[in-house]
Order: sequence, then C-alpha cells, then structure tokens
Amino acid sequence: MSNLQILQITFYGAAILLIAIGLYAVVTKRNLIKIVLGLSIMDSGVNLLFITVGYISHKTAPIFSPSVMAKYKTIHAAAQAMVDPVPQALVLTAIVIGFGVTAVALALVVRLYRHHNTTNIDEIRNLKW
Amino acid sequence: MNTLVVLLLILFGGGIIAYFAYNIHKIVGDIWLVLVGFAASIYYIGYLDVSQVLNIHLAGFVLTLALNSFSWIFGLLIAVLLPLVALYSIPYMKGQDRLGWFYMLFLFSVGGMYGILMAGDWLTLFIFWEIMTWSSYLIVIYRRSEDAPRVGLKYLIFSAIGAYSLLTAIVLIGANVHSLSISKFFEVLPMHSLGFKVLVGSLMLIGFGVKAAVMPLHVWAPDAYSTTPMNYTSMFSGALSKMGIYGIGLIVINLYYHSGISLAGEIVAWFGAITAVLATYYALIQKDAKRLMAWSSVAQLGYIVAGLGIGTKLSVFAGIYLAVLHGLFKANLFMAIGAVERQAGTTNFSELRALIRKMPWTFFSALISVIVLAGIPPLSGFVGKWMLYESMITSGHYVIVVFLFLASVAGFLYAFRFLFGVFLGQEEKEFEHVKEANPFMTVPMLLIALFLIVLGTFPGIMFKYIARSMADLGFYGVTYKMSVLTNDWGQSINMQYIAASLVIVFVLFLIVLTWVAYKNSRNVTTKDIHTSGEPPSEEDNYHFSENFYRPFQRAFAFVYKYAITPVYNEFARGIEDFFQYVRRLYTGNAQTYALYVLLFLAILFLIAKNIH
Amino acid sequence: MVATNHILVTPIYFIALPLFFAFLLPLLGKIYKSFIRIVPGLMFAYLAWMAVVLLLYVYKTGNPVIVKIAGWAPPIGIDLVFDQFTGFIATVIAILGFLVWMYSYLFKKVEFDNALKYFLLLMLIYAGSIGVVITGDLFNQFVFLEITGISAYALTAFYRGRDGAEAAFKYLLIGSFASTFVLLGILLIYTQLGTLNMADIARNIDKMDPTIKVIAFILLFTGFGIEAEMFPLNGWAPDAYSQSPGPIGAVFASMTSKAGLYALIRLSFTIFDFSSANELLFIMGILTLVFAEGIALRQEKIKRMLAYSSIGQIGLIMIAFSFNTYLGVFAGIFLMLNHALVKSLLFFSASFLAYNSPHKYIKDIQGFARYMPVTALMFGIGVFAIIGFPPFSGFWSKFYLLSAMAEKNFVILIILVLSVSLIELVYYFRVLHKLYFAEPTGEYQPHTPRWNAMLAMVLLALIIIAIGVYPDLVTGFIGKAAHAIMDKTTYINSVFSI
Amino acid sequence: MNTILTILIVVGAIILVGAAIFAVVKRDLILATVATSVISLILSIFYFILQAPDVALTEAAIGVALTTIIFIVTIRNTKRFEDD
Amino acid sequence: MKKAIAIILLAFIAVELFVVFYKIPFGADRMNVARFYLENSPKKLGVANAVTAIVVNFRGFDTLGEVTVLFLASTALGSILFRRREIHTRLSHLRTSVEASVIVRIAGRFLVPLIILLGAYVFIHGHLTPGGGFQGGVIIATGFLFLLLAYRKFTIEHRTITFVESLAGITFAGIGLIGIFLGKTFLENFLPAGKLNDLLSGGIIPLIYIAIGFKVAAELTGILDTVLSISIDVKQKEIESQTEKNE
Repeated sequence: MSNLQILQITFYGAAILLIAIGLYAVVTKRNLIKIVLGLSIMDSGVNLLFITVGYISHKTAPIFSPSVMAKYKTIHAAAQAMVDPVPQALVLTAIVIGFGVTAVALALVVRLYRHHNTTNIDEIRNLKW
Repeated sequence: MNTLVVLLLILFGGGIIAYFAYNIHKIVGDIWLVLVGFAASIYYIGYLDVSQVLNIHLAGFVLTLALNSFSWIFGLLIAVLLPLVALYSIPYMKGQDRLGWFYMLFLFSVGGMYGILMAGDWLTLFIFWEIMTWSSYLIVIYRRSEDAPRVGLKYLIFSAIGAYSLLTAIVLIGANVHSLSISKFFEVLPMHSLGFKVLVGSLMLIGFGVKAAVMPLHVWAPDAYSTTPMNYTSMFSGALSKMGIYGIGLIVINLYYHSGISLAGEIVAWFGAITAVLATYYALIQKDAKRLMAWSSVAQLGYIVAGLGIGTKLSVFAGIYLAVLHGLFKANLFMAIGAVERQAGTTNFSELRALIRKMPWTFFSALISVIVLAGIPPLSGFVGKWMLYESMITSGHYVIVVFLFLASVAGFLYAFRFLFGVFLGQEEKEFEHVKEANPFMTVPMLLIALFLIVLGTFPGIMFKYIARSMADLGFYGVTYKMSVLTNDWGQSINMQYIAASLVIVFVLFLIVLTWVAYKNSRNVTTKDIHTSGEPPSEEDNYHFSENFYRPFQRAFAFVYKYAITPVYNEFARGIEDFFQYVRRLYTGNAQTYALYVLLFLAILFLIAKNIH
Repeated sequence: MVATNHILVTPIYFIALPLFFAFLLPLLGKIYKSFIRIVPGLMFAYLAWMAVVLLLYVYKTGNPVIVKIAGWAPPIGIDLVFDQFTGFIATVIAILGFLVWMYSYLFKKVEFDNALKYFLLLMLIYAGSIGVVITGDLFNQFVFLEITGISAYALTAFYRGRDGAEAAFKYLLIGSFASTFVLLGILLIYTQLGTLNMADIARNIDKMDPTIKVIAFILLFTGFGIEAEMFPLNGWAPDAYSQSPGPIGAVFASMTSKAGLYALIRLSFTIFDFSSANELLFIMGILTLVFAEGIALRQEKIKRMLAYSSIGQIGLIMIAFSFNTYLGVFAGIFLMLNHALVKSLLFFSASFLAYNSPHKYIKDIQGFARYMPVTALMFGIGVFAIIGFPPFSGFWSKFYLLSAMAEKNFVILIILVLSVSLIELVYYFRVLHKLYFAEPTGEYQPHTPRWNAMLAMVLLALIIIAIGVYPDLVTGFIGKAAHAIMDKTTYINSVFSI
Repeated sequence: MNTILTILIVVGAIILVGAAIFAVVKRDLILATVATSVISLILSIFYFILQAPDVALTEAAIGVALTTIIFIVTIRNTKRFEDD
Repeated sequence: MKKAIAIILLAFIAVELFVVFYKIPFGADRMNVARFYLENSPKKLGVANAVTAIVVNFRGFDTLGEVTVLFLASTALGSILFRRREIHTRLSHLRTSVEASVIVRIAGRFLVPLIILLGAYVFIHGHLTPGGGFQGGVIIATGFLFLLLAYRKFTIEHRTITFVESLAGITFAGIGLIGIFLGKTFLENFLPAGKLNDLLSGGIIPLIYIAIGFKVAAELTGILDTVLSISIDVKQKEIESQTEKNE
C-alpha cells in the first residue's frame, strides 16, 4: 500500500467516523449538551472531508506570496502548483455557519434547562403527536 | 346580451344585493327578495332564449352555457317554486336574525341549480354543483341548533363523496375524450371501452345519486331536510334533489341505453326501487312530520330513479313527470309543515292535533298534495304511477313493480298518518290560540295545490314539455293527449271524467262525514288518561299518535333492524382510531425523529441501485 | 437577457436589500422607534412591486433575467436566475412577505427590543427563502438554506412562555442533519465535476461516476426533503408551526417549505437526470399526504392541525410534480401558489383565534365567531378555499391536479387523493362548526385583530376569490413556469448565454 | 508526503477518533468538551498539513477557542454531569 | 434497543459513505473552475491569497450569507436568551465565581492590546497572507473574551457592539450595492486591482475583509457577552433561592 492509499483511508476513514460518531451521539445520547457536542463533531468530520478532497499531493497552499512567486516566476506556473482553493473557501463558510448553529443550539439548551430544569431530552416532550 | 347569463346575474347579483338589502332593513330585503324571485321566474319562462349558447374560455377550458329542453323542464319547476317560496319566506322567516346571509345563500343555491341546468360542459356543471352544495350546506346549518353541526357535517361529507366521484369522472372524461363538453361526450361515448363507460357512469351516478338520495347514499337526507328551515326545505327537496335526478337521467339514458349497457340501467332501477320501499317503511315509523316527509322524499325520489333506470320511453316519461310532480307537492307539503311549525310551534305528532279547523287552507293544500303523493286517482300522482307501472309491466320488470306496489301501499299509510297526526283528531286546549297562517304563506300553497289539481285533470299541459324534453334524451315521437291516457293494451282513461266523478263523490262524502261527525262527537282531551295510579309505561298507548303503526312496525321489525348509518359511523370511527394510533409516530422526542431521518437515508442507500 | 445591471429593478435586491436593512435596522431603531416597523414595510412593498415587474417582463419577453454577481459569469461566479419558474415562486414569496409584514405591523407594539428582533428575523427568513429559490449555485443555496433555518429556529423560540425552545431544538437538530447531508452531497458533486453551478452540474452530470451520482442525489434529496417537510423527515414541523408566533406559521407554510420544495424539485428536474427521482417523489408524496392528513384528523390544537394539513399539502404538491407531465407540473405550481395563499390566510386568522383561547385547543375556540366575526369569516373562506369549493382558488388547483392524474389514468390515486380530501374536509369543518355553533365557554380574552391584520387577511381573501373566479390571472404565468422548470436545456443555455 | 508524516497522520487520526469517542462516552461534560477541542486542534493541524492555512487558522480560533468557551459556559449554567 | 438500531444504521451509512468516498482518489488534481480562480485571482484582482479572492470576490455572495448567519446567530441568541439588563449591571461582578489571579490580570493588560493588534493585522492582510476577516475577527473576539473573563468590572457597552456590527454590515452590503450603482454588478470590484502582494491591492477585497473583520469581531464578542451573561441570570436565581431559604 502506498502512502497515498494509507492517507486516503486514514483521512476519509477519520472524517466519516467523526460524522458517524457525531450522529451516534445525536441519536442516542440523552443529554442535550452531548447532542450539541455530537452536532459539532459531525460538522468537524464534514469539514475534514472537504479539505481532504481539495488536497492535491505535492502542491502548496493557494497563496501567491512573494516567496512562492520567487520560486515559480510566473503566475501560471505558480497556479499549477497549488491545491484546490474552493473547498477551503467553502469550509471557511461552513465552519462559521456551524459555529452559529452551535451557539444557537446551546442557547436553546440553556433555555430548555431553565424551563424544564433538566438536560435530559427524554423529559422534554411537551409537544408530541 | 346572453339571456342565460342575465338569469345567472339576476340570481347571483340578487343574492349579493339581498345581503346588503337585509342589512339596511328587513322590509327592503323582503321586497328585494320577492322582486328577484319573480324577476327570475318571469325571465326564465318568458324571455329566456333556449337556443342561445355561450362559450367562455377560462383557465384553458371552454365553459359552455346552453340550455336544452330536458334541462328546461327542471328549470321550469324551479321557476314555479322560486317566487312562491320567496313569498312564503317573508312571514316564515320573521324574527330570525342573519336574514341577509340566509337569502344570499338561498339565491346562490338557486343560481347554482340554474347553472347546473345550463351547463353545456362537465366543468361548468361541477362548478355550479359545488356552489349549490356549499350554499345549501350553509343553509342547513343556518339555524344554530344543537343538531346542526352533526347534520351539516353529514350532509357535507356525503355531498363531498358525491362531488368527488363526479369530479373523478369529469377528469377521466377530460383525459380520455379531450373535451369536457357534455354533448360531445355522449356522442363519442359508444366508441370507448366498456370499462371506461362503466367506470365513468358509476362515478357519475354516485355523484348524482347523493343529491337524489338513492340508498345507500341517502343517510344525510332525512336529517338535512328536517333541520333546514322549511321554506328552504321546500326548495331543497322540491328542486335541489331534482338536480340529482337530472344528472341520473342524463347519464342513465345517454350512457347506458344509447351505448348499449342496459344492465347498468336495470341496476339503477333496482336501487331506486329498493330506496322507494325502504324509505317508505322508515317514513312510517317517524314521530315528526318533518322527518316523515323527509323520508317520504327519499322514497319518492326512489320511484323516479326507478323510472329513469328502466329506460323505456314510457318509464322515462313517467319518471320526469313524477319528478316535476314531486317537486311541486313536496314543496307544498314542506310549506304546510312550515306553516304548522310556525303557527303551532311544533311538528311532533304526539303533540299536535286537530289543526284542521284552525288552519283550513293549510289543511286543504296539504290534503291535495297528500292525495297526489299517495297516487289516488283524481289527481296527477295517479297519472304518474299509472304510467310508471305500465311501463314496467310492459318491459317485464315484474319484481320491481311488486316492490313499488308495496311501497305505494305503505306510502298511503304514512300519508294518512301525516294528515291524521297533524290535522285530524280531537282538539286540544293548548292549540286554541292557533290561527291560520299568514296569507303570504297560504296563497303560495294554494297556488301549488291548484297546479296539482289542474295537472291531474289535464296532464297534457305537462306532457307537451316532457315530450319535447324526451327528444333531447333521444326518444323521439312521444305521443300524448291532453287528458286521455292510453296504455299498450289499447285501454284508455279520460282523466277529466275520473276527476269530475271522483270530485263529486269526494265532496259529497266529506259533507256527509263532517255533518255526522259533528252531530255525534264529544270533546275529551287526549291527555285525560287514567292509569289508576300506575305510572304509564312506554307500552301503554296513552296517546294515539304514539306507536301509530305498532303492529305494522312489529311485522316489519326485520327491516328496521338493519340501518346503514351505524355502518358508516363504524367506518369513520375505524379511520379515526387508526390515525389516533399512527399519530404516535410523532413521539415528541427529537431523537426519534433523527432516527427516522437516518432510517430514511439508509433505505435510500439500500435501494440506490434501483435509482437510475 | 435584460441588462443585468439595471439600477432599480434587479433580482439581487431580493437578497441585498433585506440584508442591508437587517444590518441597518438596529441603527434605525436608535433614530426613531417606529422605523423598525416602517422601513421593512417599505422594503417589502418595493420588493413585491419589483417582483411583479420582473415577472411581467420575463413573462412578456420570455427571457429569464439572470444576474451575475461580482462580475463573474457562471460557472465562475454565482448567478441569480429569475426565470419563469423561480420568478413565479419568488413573486409569491415576495407578495406574501409584504402581507405578513402588514399583518404583523403592530406586533409587539410595546416591546421595542422584541419587535426589532422580530422584524429583523422576518427580513432574513424572507431573504433566505427567496435566495434559495433564485440562486443558481448549489453551495449558495445551502448558505441561504442555513439563513432560513437559523432565522426559523430563532422565530420558533420567539415566545418565552411556551414550549418554543423545545420545538426550536427539534427543528435545529433535524435541520443540522439536513445541512450535513446537503454539504456531503455538494462535496460529492464537487469532487466529480469541480463546479458548484447548478446549470454547469446539470450540463455535465453524465460525467459523474454513476455510484457517486446516486449517493450524491440521495444525500441532497434527504437534506432538502427535511426542509420540504417530507414524511418521515418532518417530525420537527408540527412543533415549529405550532410554537412560533402567529404570522410565522404563515411564513413557514408559504416561504420556507416552498424554498425546500423548490430545492427538491430543482434537484430532481434539472440537476440530476434520474427518471426514478420522480418515482421517489411520488412515493414520498403519497406517504406525506396520507400520514399528515390522517394525523391532522386527530389533532386537538388548532395550529398543530394546520401544520399537519400544511404538510399534507406539500405531499400533494410533490405528487403533482412527480408526474413530470406539463399538466402535473402546472397543477403542482398552482398548488404551491394556492397553498401559500390559503395557508397564510388560515394561519393569520387561526392565530388570532388561538391567541384568544386560553389553551389553544380546538375546543376552546368554540363560539368565537360571535366575538370576532370577520376573523372567523376569513377562517371560513380559507377552509372553503382549501377544500376546493368553487369559486375559490383551491378548486382550480385541485381540478388541474386531478386532470393530471386522469391524464395518466391513475384512477386509484385519484380516489386516494380525494379520500384524503374528505378527511381534510371533516377536520376543517369540525373546527368551523366549533367556531360557529358551540356556546362560548366564557374564557375569552378580547384580542380582536387590529386594522393592519384585518387588512392583510381581507387582501388575501380577495386574492383567493379573485383567482378562484378568474384563474386566468395566474394560469398564464403558471403555464410558462411549468414549461420553464421542465425545460432543462433552456435553463442551462440561458444561464451560460450571459 | 513522506512516511514519517504519514505515520504521524495515522496516529493523529487515531487520536482524533479516540477523542471523539471519549467525548461521546464521557459523562463529565467538561472533559467531553475538552476532548472536542482536542479534535479541533488535531483537525487544525491536519488542515495545515493539507495545505489549507486559512481553514487551519479559522478552525483553531473558532473550534478550539470559541466553541469550547461557549460549551463550557453552558455546562456551567446547567449540569456538569450527564445523568441517566 | 434504540442504541442497537442506531449503531446498525450508522454502521451501514458510514460504510456506504466510505465506499463512495473511497472511489475519489486522494491527492488527485480535479480542478475545474478552481483553475480559473487560481489563475485569475492574482491577475485580475491582484490578490495573493486565492482563498481570500474566492471568499470575498468570486463567491462573495456566500460570504455575505455567512456574515448574515453570524449576525443571525447573535440576534437569535439575544432573542432566545432574553437577558435582563438591570441584573446585568447590578450583578456584573458575579460573572466569574472564581477571581482570576493577579498574574492573569496583569498579563491581560499587555496581552489584550497585542491580541487585538494581531487580529487587526490578520484581517488587514487577509488578501496577502493566510487569514482574513473571519480569523482576525475571531482573534479580536478572543481578546475581548479574555477581558470579560479576567476583569470582573469589565463590561461591554452593548450599544457599541450593535453600532459596529451594523456599520460593518452596511459597509459590506453597501460596497456591493455601489457596484450596481456604478453600472456593474453586485459586489463587483470597482477599484484598481493594484500590484500583487502590495498591501493596497485587490481593489475592494481588503475593504470588505476589514468590514467582515469588524463585523465578526463585534458579533462574536456580542455572542460571548450574551452567553457569559447567562450565568448572571442563573446566579441571580441561586441567590434568590438562597435568600428565600434564609428567610
């Protein structure tokens, strides 16, 4: 197995495991905070997947810094030696959105705690059927 | 301007204006109502141009307004009833609130009926059908009585069942015939497959059958007819139910007889016959005049459906004739009951008695109507039944004849019960103050009674139009004479002779009877009951109106044991229970919902290979 | 193509203006308190007008208005597509946005902070919904979906006393699932095609590895299905509908669910080329319809009942679209319009009815018709329209839907749909009967709607009746919309021709 | 990437998953939160390795610092231990 | 039971996902539009950091949405947690139950300005170096977090936060709208691109990134402030219940 294959299994495996573990926490854990933790782990997994997919072996970060320009001379040559910047941009957005959702979720947890005096999701079932 | 549109505008516009008119003042509203009633009626009879056709392009469909002579005859019935009911309504509805609302809906429903009759395509028919349905529904629940929600919902549900099957049929027609025109549909129908014909035909029949109260779709009718204010019930039972008859006529004749599925017509006839019998027997055991007449309506509609279903020239002729007659006499009877209700305050047989001398004109018109209903010779009901039986015998439907005959006998019984329960018997102190109804109420009733007498003596007046309308259904060369009925065996009856002779006998009999009765009678209150200290039990026949036909009821107990209503109720409850259980899917636990999502995703993954 | 840089009328304003004013609103509130009510209103009115102008333009010329953002033509930049289909839905949302604003003009009159937040969230949920509809970029759609989602969570938890937080938490949980799945789906597509533009994806969809394509489709379908309230992914919906403030129920029914539905439809119709997508849509539509309407039959609370009914309507719309025939799609779009209008009216009136009853149960609103006749009448009109009595708009959508089914000779399906309609009729009229017939129990707090709410309701009712009496008002637009969504090639070509 | 880096990455990934499992299983929520911040930390290193410095910075700032802080504040205001 | 179902389902989903993702080769070049971005962000926009170019210009619309999400989150937080202002001022000393040590407090005096400076540096150089508005904003917010935690007297005037937040937001959306008014498109660059790797390059991109930086900083600080003030409410409750007990 080549290094790349190992890395492929490692990164994809880790990311998907993170998603699965996050989902597991969300579905089975009774504690509200644990559920929110699960959500944020899930998000992390997705983000890792994005960056993994955007990576191109032996290429550098997509920044045309003076040192890079000095190395490759032309913009075209430099651009050929860079990883895919789009997933990075998307993940940037996704991380911020994930943080926003987490913050809102935690605020809801606090309010639920005030209202029901518990963080057990099984006891918060006023609305049903 | 197109005269058909004008008529619809008179009714719908009149309805909207009536709402505001009643909000200004009751008198203004009343005047407006009568004005609209007469205007519509006169316009219909005198100025309507039957040959006119109007095509409206709306929403990608062609809506056609066109009247033919078959529908014209039903329109005529409405045109006769509308002004009379309008007049009658003025005193009848006195003291009710939300009159504007009531009359707006009233005129809307009449407009809906005319729309149905004018419809040249199924979509127009359906639109007006629904307008008629919801406006009549709103009238059924107009009196906020305790029963109203239940009755209204029942009416609405059955109407919706009917409307939906109609709608299904219509969209199937649209998809397969590529035109919604009614005449086009009947033209091309023979070319379609049997399955399509049967499917569309049955759906349509269910749709129209609901309004015509054919069993087992009649459940709503007794309740709705008896809960509604009587002035509307007279339209409801008199005219609105005829829309169902109109539709059944169209379908049975055009669909079945002209495209070769006569068996289906027979089945319809059987439904009609069974309805007639069972409804009559239910009418017998009613304790309330309204309900009795409501069941009677169901029964009479059964006759008509049976007649249409047989589908011979004569039976259809008889069916249409009976339909017009039923419209008149049933309207009259409901008006009479309304008058009684208004004057005496009740329509319950066990409370009412001997109103004959208090309300003679009401009695007279009711009497005439009952005679027509029972089909006793001098009057027109006899003519209709005569023709109906004849048509059935000549076409070999002996069993149906027996059924209808049974129904007629029992029909006579309930007619008698009605007369006796309301108008005859011994007088009571508590009804001493009762006076004859307002002339606005009696005059329309008497006018209808007069019509009935004339139609009995000179049935040919009506025959002319019916014969014309038969041509529209594809029966040509219908012959008739003014007052002579001829049967296939060559015997004939001249109605004028019969009428004259019977009227003389009848009048003499009445005079003698009354004189004798006066002489030997003694007034004892009916509530003067001696039970010798024993508390009276149900079994004690302490009022003559209780258990009027008890022996009869016992004899036919096996009929009364079975009722369709509980079946429907059980069905509804079953559905509700089922969903009560299904509802638990939404457990209220967010994690369960999340699990559903994962399950859904997993299932999709499993079937991923099949997605292509 | 229209000049993409028209200064007064450009689809970009649907998103730019609400965001701009949302950022500005706290400052405006400092200057003059009533600005937080008036300014959004002016903006909503302007946008509604602009939507109509744009739609008329698109309708008349037949050219979609496509706007590129930041000067980059698609697939490089993000584009907004205002064509006959997206434009129609955007217009519906825009008009309803204005009406919702009018309805809630005096909302929380005394509590300045809450009113500020309310209007802010309203503008953002509006921008998010329209954004989902008119954007031409998949990831951008995701971002707008999140904006819609987060504002919806906040609005659901808006009232303190109730169980809003619980509902919002459920919504958030399931919503996060949706965003995760959508992101994964987008990622899969990106790895194969290297682009995020919908038209570009649609153009090159054949180049995808078949397995990956299917999985991407499934992930996106599930994700958007959650937003579209598809059964069994809709556990959050009844709670969110019933706990949010009155007008927000209307917003959910007319905007957010429409946005999710749009995403679902765009996914199955344009982006992917699966023929079984329609079958999937069909099956899920039937399940959604039957379960939701059946459960609505057994509801005790009025807003919850309306919520289930709303979900049921979504199922109906999905069924209509799943036929993939002109008539079916036409019926689906008509149903979308109708559902948006009628459900808004029902939520508008029902929220006042529920507001005045102590426990929000259906049995509590009995006899309210005599205290608030106009509101009750509006509710009645809504019920008549949703049952589909002519001459209300519901009739036409139902008729077209059934015609579409008949065209395919789905008799059993027609019977099923009509049976469900019967169930719908039963539970709606039960409420109506309670409203009109039962004796009031006396527990009544007089909160009759003020003039603005009245005006909004009456306007909606008038629109409903106008469409019902003269459906040609909208059928022209709907017809073109149906052609637009079914014609994938034109969509792709017009996006790339700017 | 060379072999040493690969090994390091594999080890990192194992720690990553281990931290995730720890975060889910541990009843002490503060410790679980700390575990998630460890996840974020490792992720941000991964991002650096995968040539995404922008994302790495963001993840480090938001994932490690802010998310953890708001979690901890929430936990302090509710209950620290998960109960069954 | 539920756990078993969940584990089976998740295992299945995870395996399925892994199988699918395994088809995507790791480290392979599969750029399509990205190639265009890489070529053109230095050429046309004069931006050295391609990610910045994408985030702020090519896909700037996403970023507007993203900023809105943060704005929404802070609004939503306020609306969900409804803090009570009067308590806020009265009981602000209760924010931390444990007093920060002297070292922390004194270190803070030196550190916080440095942190804020670093943040500003990061977002001003967003178009040249890794980082940008978000990262810089987060860093600044961390600085304020430090202040909030370490100094019990420190309060942030909420009005200021709102002001900064709104102003930055308007700047972002406004710069976009100026593009339209200049006859270009929304968010289109209307300033000269400048020379690559100059501080004053990239046209409107640095401007927008600075606005984003301020906005993110203000929003996150607001969020943190709101979240931290939860404890005040809870503490208040505890005090109330204790006084009740005492009485």
